[in-house]
Amino acid sequence: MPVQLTEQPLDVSGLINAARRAHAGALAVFIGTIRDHAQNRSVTAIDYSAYESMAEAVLQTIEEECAKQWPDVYVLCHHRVGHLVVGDDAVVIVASSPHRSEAFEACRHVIERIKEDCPIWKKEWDEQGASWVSPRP
Amino acid sequence: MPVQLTEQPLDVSGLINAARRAHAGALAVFIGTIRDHAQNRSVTAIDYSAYESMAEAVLQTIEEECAKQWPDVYVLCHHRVGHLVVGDDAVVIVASSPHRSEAFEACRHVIERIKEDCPIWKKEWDEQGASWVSPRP
Amino acid sequence: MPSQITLTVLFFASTAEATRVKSWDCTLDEGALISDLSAQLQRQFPMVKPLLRSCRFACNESFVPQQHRLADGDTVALIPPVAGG
Amino acid sequence: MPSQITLTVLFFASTAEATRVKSWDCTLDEGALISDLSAQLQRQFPMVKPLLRSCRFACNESFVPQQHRLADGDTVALIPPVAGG
Repeated sequence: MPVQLTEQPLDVSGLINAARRAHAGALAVFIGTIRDHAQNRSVTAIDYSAYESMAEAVLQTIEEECAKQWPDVYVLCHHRVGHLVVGDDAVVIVASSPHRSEAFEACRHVIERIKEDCPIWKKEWDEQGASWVSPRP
Repeated sequence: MPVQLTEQPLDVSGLINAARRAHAGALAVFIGTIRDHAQNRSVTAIDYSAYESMAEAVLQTIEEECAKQWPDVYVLCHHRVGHLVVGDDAVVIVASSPHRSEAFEACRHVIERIKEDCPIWKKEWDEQGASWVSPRP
Repeated sequence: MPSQITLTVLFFASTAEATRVKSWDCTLDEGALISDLSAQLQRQFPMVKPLLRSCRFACNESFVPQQHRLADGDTVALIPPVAGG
Repeated sequence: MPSQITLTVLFFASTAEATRVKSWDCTLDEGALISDLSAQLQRQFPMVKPLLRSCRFACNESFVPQQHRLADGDTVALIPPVAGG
């Protein structure tokens, strides 16, 4: 599946290899991982939840936006949901293209659009407990 | 080695994992691969050669440029030399950062600067024979 | 008496925690807009009121504005600030 | 008679194919610039002349302009258009 929500650990190599095309000399990849802090608090884990059917529909829309804007680019995007710990990968985006500019631009577009519109939420765990993350206050 | 020329196949996963940092939630990756055509000619293989000591020095300089411009970004770059066939990876660049903008920008900077100044050459093979590639005519 | 429409309203993340339900069936007059549903939600779930300001609405999995006219059978979701990636 | 300097000149890729050597030891007058070396190269290797226009020079692994003054023991490389990545 080009775009997908999954509870399974993301297979970075598998996705990169799945995006390879003989005519595409450029692959741009973005990996979003769980880091050990946020806004100066230390983070131990994050629970990702989603409105799953809509999240996949939004990912599909984003992919169509890429196909329209960069017809030569092939995009894959898998996003994980469930309980993730520091170091786990939350999202992997791969864009392959004959030219590197388009690959970078499409890859960047996908992550920016996910952060805007994809109905996925995270609850961050630290020593005090858990709280919902609101990046758009 | 953060920057390196090598005759060995590039280990994409190994490089990505080597760039992971607990405080860095964003990884941007660029992979340049051998594609099956160039300027409408079909390509079967490419011989990469380099002024190796200078090429590594230039990669080192590029890394220092990144460290200066994006102090939070950690950059790895391995470039292959020797006989490569379609589908082989010629260069892998990984930039990890607490923030995605910097990761993308540093990753892009490295590949652009390699293409400007890194003394690496390629001889493309097609059915007619081999010819040197001159991207800056 | 005007005819009525029935909607399914979905709650997620912070709004599901506030309402303590994931889904709620709601009846509104035909011609109701998202803004009417929003008023109804505030009556039914007062604890969701402070969250509503930062939420968006999706109707049948697409974001819609307050002026969007609802239809019988629609699935409407209250979307708190998203945090994917 | 002015004193002289000795340089090692390296050739790569298309220029190495043209000269059929990878390295050449060259003697120039003290105070010589890259432009003087370039003139000397064209005399010694006429076949490299058409390539020189698109080449850059590196001295001790750094790019240098035509006005760069050479020193005894320098390693100078003729750098054809690069094509990494």
